[in-house]
Amino acid sequence: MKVKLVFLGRLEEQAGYGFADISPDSPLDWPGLVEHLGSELAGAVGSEKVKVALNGALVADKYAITVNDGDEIAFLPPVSGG
Amino acid sequence: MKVKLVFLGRLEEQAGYGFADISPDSPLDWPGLVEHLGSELAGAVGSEKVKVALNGALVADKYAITVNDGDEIAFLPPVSGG
Amino acid sequence: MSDVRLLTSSFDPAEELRAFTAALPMAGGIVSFLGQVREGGGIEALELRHYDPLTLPAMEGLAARVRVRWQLDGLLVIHRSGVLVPREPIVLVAAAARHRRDAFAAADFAMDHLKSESWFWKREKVGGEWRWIEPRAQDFEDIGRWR
Amino acid sequence: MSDVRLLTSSFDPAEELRAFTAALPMAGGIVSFLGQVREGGGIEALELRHYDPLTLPAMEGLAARVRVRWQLDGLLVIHRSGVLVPREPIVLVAAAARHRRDAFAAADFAMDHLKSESWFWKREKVGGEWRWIEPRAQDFEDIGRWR
Repeated sequence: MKVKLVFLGRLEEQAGYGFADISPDSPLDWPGLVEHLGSELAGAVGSEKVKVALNGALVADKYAITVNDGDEIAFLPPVSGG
Repeated sequence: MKVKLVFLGRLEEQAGYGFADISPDSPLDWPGLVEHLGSELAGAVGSEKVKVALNGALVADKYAITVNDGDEIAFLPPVSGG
Repeated sequence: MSDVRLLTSSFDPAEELRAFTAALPMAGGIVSFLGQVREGGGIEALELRHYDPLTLPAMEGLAARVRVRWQLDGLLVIHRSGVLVPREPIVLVAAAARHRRDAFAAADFAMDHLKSESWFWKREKVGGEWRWIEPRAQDFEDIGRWR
Repeated sequence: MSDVRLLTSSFDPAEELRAFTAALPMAGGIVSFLGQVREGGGIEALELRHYDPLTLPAMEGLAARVRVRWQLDGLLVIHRSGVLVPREPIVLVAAAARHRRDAFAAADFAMDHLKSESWFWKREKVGGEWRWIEPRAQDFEDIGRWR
Protein backbone atom coordinates (compact mmCIF):
# COMPACT_ATOMS: atom_id res chain seq x y z
CA MET A 1 0.00 0.00 0.00
CA LYS A 2 0.97 3.61 -0.45
CA VAL A 3 0.70 6.50 2.03
CA LYS A 4 1.58 10.16 1.45
CA LEU A 5 3.20 12.14 4.24
CA VAL A 6 3.08 15.93 4.29
CA PHE A 7 5.31 18.06 6.52
CA LEU A 8 4.38 21.67 7.18
CA GLY A 9 6.29 24.61 8.61
CA ARG A 10 9.53 23.85 10.37
CA LEU A 11 8.79 20.10 10.17
CA GLU A 12 9.48 20.39 6.46
CA GLU A 13 12.88 21.80 7.28
CA GLN A 14 13.53 19.02 9.79
CA ALA A 15 12.39 16.35 7.33
CA GLY A 16 14.35 17.89 4.49
CA TYR A 17 11.34 17.55 2.23
CA GLY A 18 7.68 18.65 2.16
CA PHE A 19 6.22 15.38 0.91
CA ALA A 20 7.17 11.75 1.08
CA ASP A 21 5.52 8.51 -0.01
CA ILE A 22 5.91 5.45 2.12
CA SER A 23 4.89 1.90 1.19
CA PRO A 24 3.95 -0.06 4.27
CA ASP A 25 2.76 -3.66 3.98
CA SER A 26 -0.42 -3.14 5.98
CA PRO A 27 -2.51 -0.43 7.69
CA LEU A 28 -0.56 1.55 10.25
CA ASP A 29 -1.37 2.73 13.74
CA TRP A 30 0.45 5.74 15.22
CA PRO A 31 3.53 3.82 16.45
CA GLY A 32 3.71 2.04 13.10
CA LEU A 33 3.51 5.34 11.27
CA VAL A 34 6.26 7.11 13.21
CA GLU A 35 8.56 4.09 12.68
CA HIS A 36 8.78 5.24 9.07
CA LEU A 37 10.32 8.53 10.18
CA GLY A 38 13.84 9.21 11.35
CA SER A 39 14.19 9.35 15.12
CA GLU A 40 14.49 13.15 15.27
CA LEU A 41 11.38 13.62 13.14
CA ALA A 42 9.53 10.89 15.06
CA GLY A 43 10.22 12.82 18.25
CA ALA A 44 9.09 16.09 16.69
CA VAL A 45 5.77 14.80 15.35
CA GLY A 46 5.10 13.03 18.64
CA SER A 47 4.88 16.38 20.45
CA GLU A 48 1.44 17.29 21.79
CA LYS A 49 1.79 20.57 19.87
CA VAL A 50 1.92 18.88 16.47
CA LYS A 51 -1.52 18.21 15.03
CA VAL A 52 -2.35 15.70 12.34
CA ALA A 53 -4.75 15.79 9.40
CA LEU A 54 -5.89 12.57 7.75
CA ASN A 55 -6.99 13.10 4.17
CA GLY A 56 -7.38 16.80 4.78
CA ALA A 57 -9.43 16.50 7.97
CA LEU A 58 -7.94 17.38 11.33
CA VAL A 59 -7.99 14.37 13.68
CA ALA A 60 -8.98 14.83 17.30
CA ASP A 61 -6.56 12.21 18.67
CA LYS A 62 -3.62 11.50 16.43
CA TYR A 63 -2.41 8.66 18.66
CA ALA A 64 -5.60 6.74 17.78
CA ILE A 65 -5.44 6.98 13.97
CA THR A 66 -5.31 4.12 11.49
CA VAL A 67 -3.64 4.83 8.16
CA ASN A 68 -4.85 2.92 5.13
CA ASP A 69 -3.78 2.57 1.52
CA GLY A 70 -4.03 5.86 -0.39
CA ASP A 71 -4.25 8.01 2.73
CA GLU A 72 -2.56 11.39 3.09
CA ILE A 73 -1.19 12.25 6.52
CA ALA A 74 -0.19 15.85 7.21
CA PHE A 75 1.89 16.85 10.23
CA LEU A 76 1.02 20.37 11.36
CA PRO A 77 3.25 22.21 13.80
CA PRO A 78 1.87 25.25 15.67
CA VAL A 79 0.87 28.00 13.26
CA SER A 80 2.84 31.23 13.29
CA GLY A 81 1.48 34.32 14.94
CA GLY A 82 2.26 37.87 13.96
CA MET B 1 -21.43 98.59 18.89
CA LYS B 2 -21.96 95.57 16.69
CA VAL B 3 -22.24 91.90 17.67
CA LYS B 4 -22.66 88.90 15.36
CA LEU B 5 -24.93 86.03 16.44
CA VAL B 6 -24.55 82.55 14.91
CA PHE B 7 -27.19 79.85 15.27
CA LEU B 8 -26.27 76.24 14.59
CA GLY B 9 -28.31 73.09 14.00
CA ARG B 10 -31.98 73.29 14.87
CA LEU B 11 -31.47 76.70 16.47
CA GLU B 12 -30.98 78.04 12.96
CA GLU B 13 -34.37 76.65 12.05
CA GLN B 14 -35.92 78.16 15.17
CA ALA B 15 -34.29 81.54 14.54
CA GLY B 16 -35.20 81.47 10.87
CA TYR B 17 -31.64 82.53 9.97
CA GLY B 18 -28.08 81.31 10.57
CA PHE B 19 -26.54 84.69 11.29
CA ALA B 20 -27.74 87.98 12.69
CA ASP B 21 -26.09 91.26 13.60
CA ILE B 22 -27.30 93.18 16.60
CA SER B 23 -26.31 96.70 17.61
CA PRO B 24 -26.48 97.12 21.36
CA ASP B 25 -25.50 100.44 22.96
CA SER B 26 -23.08 98.94 25.45
CA PRO B 27 -21.42 95.61 26.40
CA LEU B 28 -23.90 92.86 27.18
CA ASP B 29 -24.10 90.28 29.91
CA TRP B 30 -26.08 87.06 29.37
CA PRO B 31 -29.50 88.50 30.30
CA GLY B 32 -28.78 91.52 28.11
CA LEU B 33 -27.83 89.28 25.23
CA VAL B 34 -30.91 87.06 25.30
CA GLU B 35 -33.13 90.16 25.42
CA HIS B 36 -32.16 90.64 21.79
CA LEU B 37 -33.74 87.29 20.89
CA GLY B 38 -37.39 86.43 20.52
CA SER B 39 -38.85 84.74 23.59
CA GLU B 40 -38.93 81.27 22.01
CA LEU B 41 -35.30 81.52 20.95
CA ALA B 42 -34.30 83.06 24.29
CA GLY B 43 -35.79 80.02 26.02
CA ALA B 44 -34.02 77.64 23.65
CA VAL B 45 -30.54 79.15 24.03
CA GLY B 46 -31.01 79.32 27.81
CA SER B 47 -31.13 75.51 28.02
CA GLU B 48 -28.22 73.87 29.82
CA LYS B 49 -27.73 71.77 26.70
CA VAL B 50 -26.94 74.71 24.47
CA LYS B 51 -23.28 75.69 24.58
CA VAL B 52 -21.85 79.03 23.57
CA ALA B 53 -18.69 80.01 21.75
CA LEU B 54 -17.31 83.54 22.04
CA ASN B 55 -15.13 84.51 19.07
CA GLY B 56 -14.69 80.83 18.18
CA ALA B 57 -13.73 79.64 21.66
CA LEU B 58 -16.10 77.55 23.72
CA VAL B 59 -16.99 79.28 26.98
CA ALA B 60 -17.11 77.28 30.20
CA ASP B 61 -20.00 79.25 31.74
CA LYS B 62 -22.16 81.03 29.23
CA TYR B 63 -24.20 82.75 31.94
CA ALA B 64 -21.02 84.63 32.97
CA ILE B 65 -20.02 86.04 29.57
CA THR B 66 -19.58 89.67 28.61
CA VAL B 67 -20.10 90.55 24.97
CA ASN B 68 -18.18 93.47 23.52
CA ASP B 69 -18.11 95.37 20.26
CA GLY B 70 -17.08 93.18 17.32
CA ASP B 71 -17.66 89.89 19.13
CA GLU B 72 -19.14 86.81 17.51
CA ILE B 73 -21.42 84.68 19.68
CA ALA B 74 -22.34 81.18 18.46
CA PHE B 75 -25.16 79.16 19.97
CA LEU B 76 -24.41 75.43 19.76
CA PRO B 77 -27.17 72.88 20.39
CA PRO B 78 -26.21 69.25 21.13
CA VAL B 79 -24.33 67.71 18.21
CA SER B 80 -25.99 64.91 16.29
CA GLY B 81 -24.99 61.33 16.80
CA GLY B 82 -25.16 58.61 14.18
CA MET C 1 2.05 61.86 11.01
CA SER C 2 -1.54 63.03 11.48
CA ASP C 3 -3.64 64.12 8.53
CA VAL C 4 -6.89 65.76 9.62
CA ARG C 5 -9.22 67.25 7.06
CA LEU C 6 -12.69 68.78 6.97
CA LEU C 7 -13.94 68.61 3.38
CA THR C 8 -16.84 70.34 1.72
CA SER C 9 -16.82 68.20 -1.41
CA SER C 10 -16.73 64.46 -2.04
CA PHE C 11 -13.61 62.32 -1.62
CA ASP C 12 -12.46 58.86 -2.67
CA PRO C 13 -11.86 56.70 0.43
CA ALA C 14 -10.07 53.94 -1.51
CA GLU C 15 -7.53 56.38 -2.93
CA GLU C 16 -7.09 58.08 0.43
CA LEU C 17 -6.34 54.73 2.05
CA ARG C 18 -3.97 53.80 -0.73
CA ALA C 19 -1.98 57.01 -0.28
CA PHE C 20 -2.03 56.71 3.54
CA THR C 21 -0.75 53.12 3.40
CA ALA C 22 1.88 53.88 0.78
CA ALA C 23 3.32 56.62 3.00
CA LEU C 24 3.71 54.21 5.96
CA PRO C 25 5.79 51.23 4.82
CA MET C 26 6.95 50.55 8.38
CA ALA C 27 3.42 50.05 9.70
CA GLY C 28 2.39 46.44 9.95
CA GLY C 29 -1.32 47.07 10.30
CA ILE C 30 -3.83 49.68 9.22
CA VAL C 31 -7.36 49.80 10.62
CA SER C 32 -9.88 51.99 8.88
CA PHE C 33 -13.47 52.99 9.40
CA LEU C 34 -15.50 54.30 6.53
CA GLY C 35 -18.93 55.77 7.16
CA GLN C 36 -21.13 56.35 4.15
CA VAL C 37 -24.65 57.66 3.62
CA ARG C 38 -26.80 54.54 3.69
CA GLU C 39 -29.02 53.76 0.77
CA GLY C 40 -32.55 52.86 1.77
CA GLY C 41 -34.91 53.97 4.52
CA GLY C 42 -36.22 56.69 2.23
CA ILE C 43 -33.30 59.01 2.94
CA GLU C 44 -32.75 61.30 -0.02
CA ALA C 45 -29.91 63.38 1.36
CA LEU C 46 -27.91 64.08 4.48
CA GLU C 47 -26.64 67.49 5.40
CA LEU C 48 -23.81 68.10 7.82
CA ARG C 49 -23.30 71.60 9.11
CA HIS C 50 -20.24 72.67 11.00
CA TYR C 51 -18.97 75.82 12.71
CA ASP C 52 -15.65 76.83 11.18
CA PRO C 53 -13.91 78.23 14.25
CA LEU C 54 -14.60 75.05 16.28
CA THR C 55 -15.03 72.02 14.08
CA LEU C 56 -11.63 71.46 12.50
CA PRO C 57 -9.65 72.58 15.59
CA ALA C 58 -11.64 70.08 17.68
CA MET C 59 -10.92 67.31 15.14
CA GLU C 60 -7.24 68.17 15.35
CA GLY C 61 -7.43 68.11 19.13
CA LEU C 62 -9.03 64.66 19.03
CA ALA C 63 -6.28 63.41 16.72
CA ALA C 64 -3.65 64.71 19.15
CA ARG C 65 -5.35 62.87 22.05
CA VAL C 66 -5.39 59.65 20.03
CA ARG C 67 -1.69 60.00 19.23
CA VAL C 68 -0.85 60.43 22.90
CA ARG C 69 -2.91 57.42 23.94
CA TRP C 70 -1.70 54.86 21.38
CA GLN C 71 1.58 54.18 19.62
CA LEU C 72 0.76 54.93 16.00
CA ASP C 73 2.76 55.37 12.85
CA GLY C 74 0.04 57.47 11.28
CA LEU C 75 -3.51 58.73 11.74
CA LEU C 76 -5.92 59.90 9.09
CA VAL C 77 -9.20 61.68 9.86
CA ILE C 78 -11.35 62.98 7.02
CA HIS C 79 -14.87 64.28 7.65
CA ARG C 80 -17.33 65.75 5.21
CA SER C 81 -19.52 68.77 5.66
CA GLY C 82 -22.28 69.90 3.30
CA VAL C 83 -25.05 68.02 1.52
CA LEU C 84 -24.42 64.35 0.74
CA VAL C 85 -26.42 61.78 -1.17
CA PRO C 86 -26.71 58.04 -0.48
CA ARG C 87 -23.45 56.10 -1.05
CA GLU C 88 -21.33 59.18 -0.53
CA PRO C 89 -18.57 58.82 2.09
CA ILE C 90 -19.09 60.85 5.27
CA VAL C 91 -16.08 59.97 7.36
CA LEU C 92 -12.87 58.03 6.99
CA VAL C 93 -10.59 57.28 9.92
CA ALA C 94 -7.46 55.20 9.53
CA ALA C 95 -4.86 54.30 12.14
CA ALA C 96 -1.57 52.66 11.25
CA ALA C 97 0.49 50.95 13.89
CA ARG C 98 3.14 48.37 14.46
CA HIS C 99 0.73 46.50 16.73
CA ARG C 100 -2.72 45.52 15.57
CA ARG C 101 -4.42 46.20 18.90
CA ASP C 102 -3.24 49.81 18.93
CA ALA C 103 -4.59 50.41 15.44
CA PHE C 104 -8.01 48.92 16.26
CA ALA C 105 -8.36 50.80 19.55
CA ALA C 106 -7.24 54.12 18.08
CA ALA C 107 -9.67 53.96 15.15
CA ASP C 108 -12.52 52.83 17.40
CA PHE C 109 -11.85 55.61 19.95
CA ALA C 110 -11.55 58.25 17.23
CA MET C 111 -14.88 57.20 15.71
CA ASP C 112 -16.72 57.14 19.05
CA HIS C 113 -15.51 60.66 19.79
CA LEU C 114 -16.09 62.00 16.30
CA LYS C 115 -19.66 60.73 16.43
CA SER C 116 -20.62 62.03 19.82
CA GLU C 117 -18.40 65.01 20.53
CA SER C 118 -17.44 66.65 17.29
CA TRP C 119 -19.07 69.85 16.13
CA PHE C 120 -21.40 68.63 13.41
CA TRP C 121 -25.12 69.08 13.17
CA LYS C 122 -26.90 66.73 10.83
CA ARG C 123 -30.24 66.69 9.16
CA GLU C 124 -31.69 64.28 6.70
CA LYS C 125 -34.16 64.67 3.90
CA VAL C 126 -36.99 62.16 3.81
CA GLY C 127 -39.99 62.58 1.52
CA GLY C 128 -38.78 66.04 0.56
CA GLU C 129 -38.69 67.20 4.20
CA TRP C 130 -35.56 68.00 6.18
CA ARG C 131 -35.41 66.84 9.78
CA TRP C 132 -32.65 67.31 12.33
CA ILE C 133 -30.93 64.24 13.73
CA GLU C 134 -30.87 64.22 17.51
CA PRO C 135 -28.07 62.87 19.70
CA ARG C 136 -28.45 59.13 20.25
CA ALA C 137 -28.19 57.39 23.61
CA GLN C 138 -26.01 54.73 21.94
CA ASP C 139 -23.34 57.31 21.20
CA PHE C 140 -23.04 58.26 24.85
CA GLU C 141 -22.73 54.59 25.77
CA ASP C 142 -20.03 54.13 23.14
CA ILE C 143 -17.99 57.02 24.44
CA GLY C 144 -18.44 55.89 28.03
CA ARG C 145 -16.37 52.78 27.28
CA TRP C 146 -13.19 54.88 27.14
CA ARG C 147 -13.52 56.63 30.50
CA MET D 1 -22.41 38.16 1.57
CA SER D 2 -19.07 36.65 2.56
CA ASP D 3 -16.09 36.77 0.22
CA VAL D 4 -13.22 34.60 1.45
CA ARG D 5 -10.11 34.16 -0.66
CA LEU D 6 -6.69 32.58 -0.33
CA LEU D 7 -4.44 34.16 -2.94
CA THR D 8 -1.05 33.09 -4.21
CA SER D 9 -0.27 36.35 -5.98
CA SER D 10 -0.42 40.01 -4.97
CA PHE D 11 -3.65 41.99 -4.66
CA ASP D 12 -4.68 45.63 -4.42
CA PRO D 13 -6.33 46.32 -1.05
CA ALA D 14 -7.64 49.76 -2.07
CA GLU D 15 -9.45 48.33 -5.09
CA GLU D 16 -10.78 45.40 -3.07
CA LEU D 17 -12.20 47.80 -0.50
CA ARG D 18 -13.68 49.98 -3.20
CA ALA D 19 -15.49 47.02 -4.77
CA PHE D 20 -16.62 45.67 -1.38
CA THR D 21 -18.05 49.06 -0.37
CA ALA D 22 -19.71 49.66 -3.73
CA ALA D 23 -21.55 46.35 -3.40
CA LEU D 24 -22.99 47.29 0.01
CA PRO D 25 -24.82 50.62 -0.31
CA MET D 26 -27.06 49.78 2.65
CA ALA D 27 -24.13 49.44 5.07
CA GLY D 28 -23.47 52.54 7.11
CA GLY D 29 -20.01 51.56 8.27
CA ILE D 30 -17.12 49.50 7.01
CA VAL D 31 -14.19 48.56 9.21
CA SER D 32 -11.12 47.14 7.56
CA PHE D 33 -7.80 45.76 8.68
CA LEU D 34 -4.90 45.64 6.28
CA GLY D 35 -1.72 43.81 7.23
CA GLN D 36 1.33 44.40 5.09
CA VAL D 37 4.92 43.21 5.15
CA ARG D 38 6.73 45.85 7.16
CA GLU D 39 9.67 47.62 5.68
CA GLY D 40 12.67 47.76 7.98
CA GLY D 41 14.16 45.46 10.58
CA GLY D 42 16.28 43.87 7.87
CA ILE D 43 13.44 41.68 6.63
CA GLU D 44 13.99 40.90 2.97
CA ALA D 45 11.01 38.63 2.40
CA LEU D 46 8.19 36.82 4.16
CA GLU D 47 6.94 33.42 3.10
CA LEU D 48 3.57 32.06 4.06
CA ARG D 49 2.94 28.38 3.55
CA HIS D 50 -0.48 26.84 3.77
CA TYR D 51 -1.98 23.36 3.51
CA ASP D 52 -4.59 23.31 0.77
CA PRO D 53 -7.09 20.87 2.30
CA LEU D 54 -7.27 22.83 5.55
CA THR D 55 -6.40 26.48 5.09
CA LEU D 56 -9.20 27.89 2.94
CA PRO D 57 -11.93 25.71 4.50
CA ALA D 58 -10.85 26.96 7.95
CA MET D 59 -10.96 30.58 6.74
CA GLU D 60 -14.47 29.97 5.43
CA GLY D 61 -15.43 28.41 8.75
CA LEU D 62 -14.12 31.45 10.60
CA ALA D 63 -16.12 33.75 8.31
CA ALA D 64 -19.26 31.73 9.06
CA ARG D 65 -18.67 32.04 12.82
CA VAL D 66 -18.22 35.80 12.47
CA ARG D 67 -21.48 36.06 10.51
CA VAL D 68 -23.36 34.18 13.22
CA ARG D 69 -21.91 36.33 16.00
CA TRP D 70 -22.49 39.80 14.52
CA GLN D 71 -25.09 41.39 12.32
CA LEU D 72 -23.17 42.19 9.17
CA ASP D 73 -24.09 43.27 5.68
CA GLY D 74 -20.89 41.83 4.27
CA LEU D 75 -17.57 40.28 5.22
CA LEU D 76 -14.39 40.18 3.18
CA VAL D 77 -11.38 38.02 4.08
CA ILE D 78 -8.37 37.90 1.76
CA HIS D 79 -5.14 36.20 2.81
CA ARG D 80 -1.95 35.75 0.85
CA SER D 81 0.18 32.66 0.63
CA GLY D 82 3.61 32.45 -1.01
CA VAL D 83 6.65 34.71 -0.91
CA LEU D 84 6.03 38.40 -0.21
CA VAL D 85 8.35 41.38 -0.14
CA PRO D 86 8.15 44.46 2.11
CA ARG D 87 5.10 46.68 1.45
CA GLU D 88 3.12 43.81 -0.05
CA PRO D 89 -0.31 43.22 1.50
CA ILE D 90 -0.64 40.01 3.52
CA VAL D 91 -4.20 40.13 4.76
CA LEU D 92 -7.28 42.27 4.30
CA VAL D 93 -10.39 41.87 6.42
CA ALA D 94 -13.40 44.12 6.01
CA ALA D 95 -16.71 44.00 7.84
CA ALA D 96 -19.68 46.08 6.77
CA ALA D 97 -22.56 46.67 9.14
CA ARG D 98 -25.43 48.93 9.92
CA HIS D 99 -23.95 49.51 13.37
CA ARG D 100 -20.38 50.64 13.84
CA ARG D 101 -19.75 48.48 16.91
CA ASP D 102 -20.63 45.29 15.04
CA ALA D 103 -18.23 46.14 12.22
CA PHE D 104 -15.36 46.90 14.60
CA ALA D 105 -15.88 43.79 16.70
CA ALA D 106 -16.27 41.48 13.71
CA ALA D 107 -13.08 42.71 12.01
CA ASP D 108 -11.14 42.58 15.27
CA PHE D 109 -12.35 39.04 16.06
CA ALA D 110 -11.63 37.83 12.55
CA MET D 111 -8.07 39.18 12.70
CA ASP D 112 -7.33 37.70 16.13
CA HIS D 113 -8.46 34.30 14.90
CA LEU D 114 -6.76 34.53 11.53
CA LYS D 115 -3.51 35.37 13.26
CA SER D 116 -3.52 32.70 15.90
CA GLU D 117 -5.63 29.86 14.57
CA SER D 118 -5.47 29.81 10.81
CA TRP D 119 -3.32 27.30 9.00
CA PHE D 120 -0.39 29.39 7.89
CA TRP D 121 3.26 28.83 8.62
CA LYS D 122 5.50 31.82 8.15
CA ARG D 123 9.17 32.32 7.76
CA GLU D 124 11.13 35.46 7.11
CA LYS D 125 14.35 36.09 5.31
CA VAL D 126 16.89 38.22 7.15
CA GLY D 127 20.47 38.61 5.92
CA GLY D 128 19.84 35.98 3.29
CA GLU D 129 18.74 33.39 5.87
CA TRP D 130 15.22 32.05 6.28
CA ARG D 131 13.89 31.59 9.81
CA TRP D 132 10.53 30.27 10.94
CA ILE D 133 8.26 32.56 12.91
CA GLU D 134 7.04 31.00 16.13
CA PRO D 135 3.62 31.51 17.72
CA ARG D 136 3.55 34.63 19.87
CA ALA D 137 2.18 34.77 23.40
CA GLN D 138 0.43 38.04 22.44
CA ASP D 139 -1.72 36.19 19.91
CA PHE D 140 -3.04 33.81 22.54
CA GLU D 141 -3.86 36.76 24.77
CA ASP D 142 -5.66 38.47 21.90
CA ILE D 143 -7.79 35.45 21.16
CA GLY D 144 -8.54 34.91 24.84
CA ARG D 145 -10.49 38.18 24.87
CA TRP D 146 -13.31 36.54 22.92
CA ARG D 147 -13.90 33.53 25.17
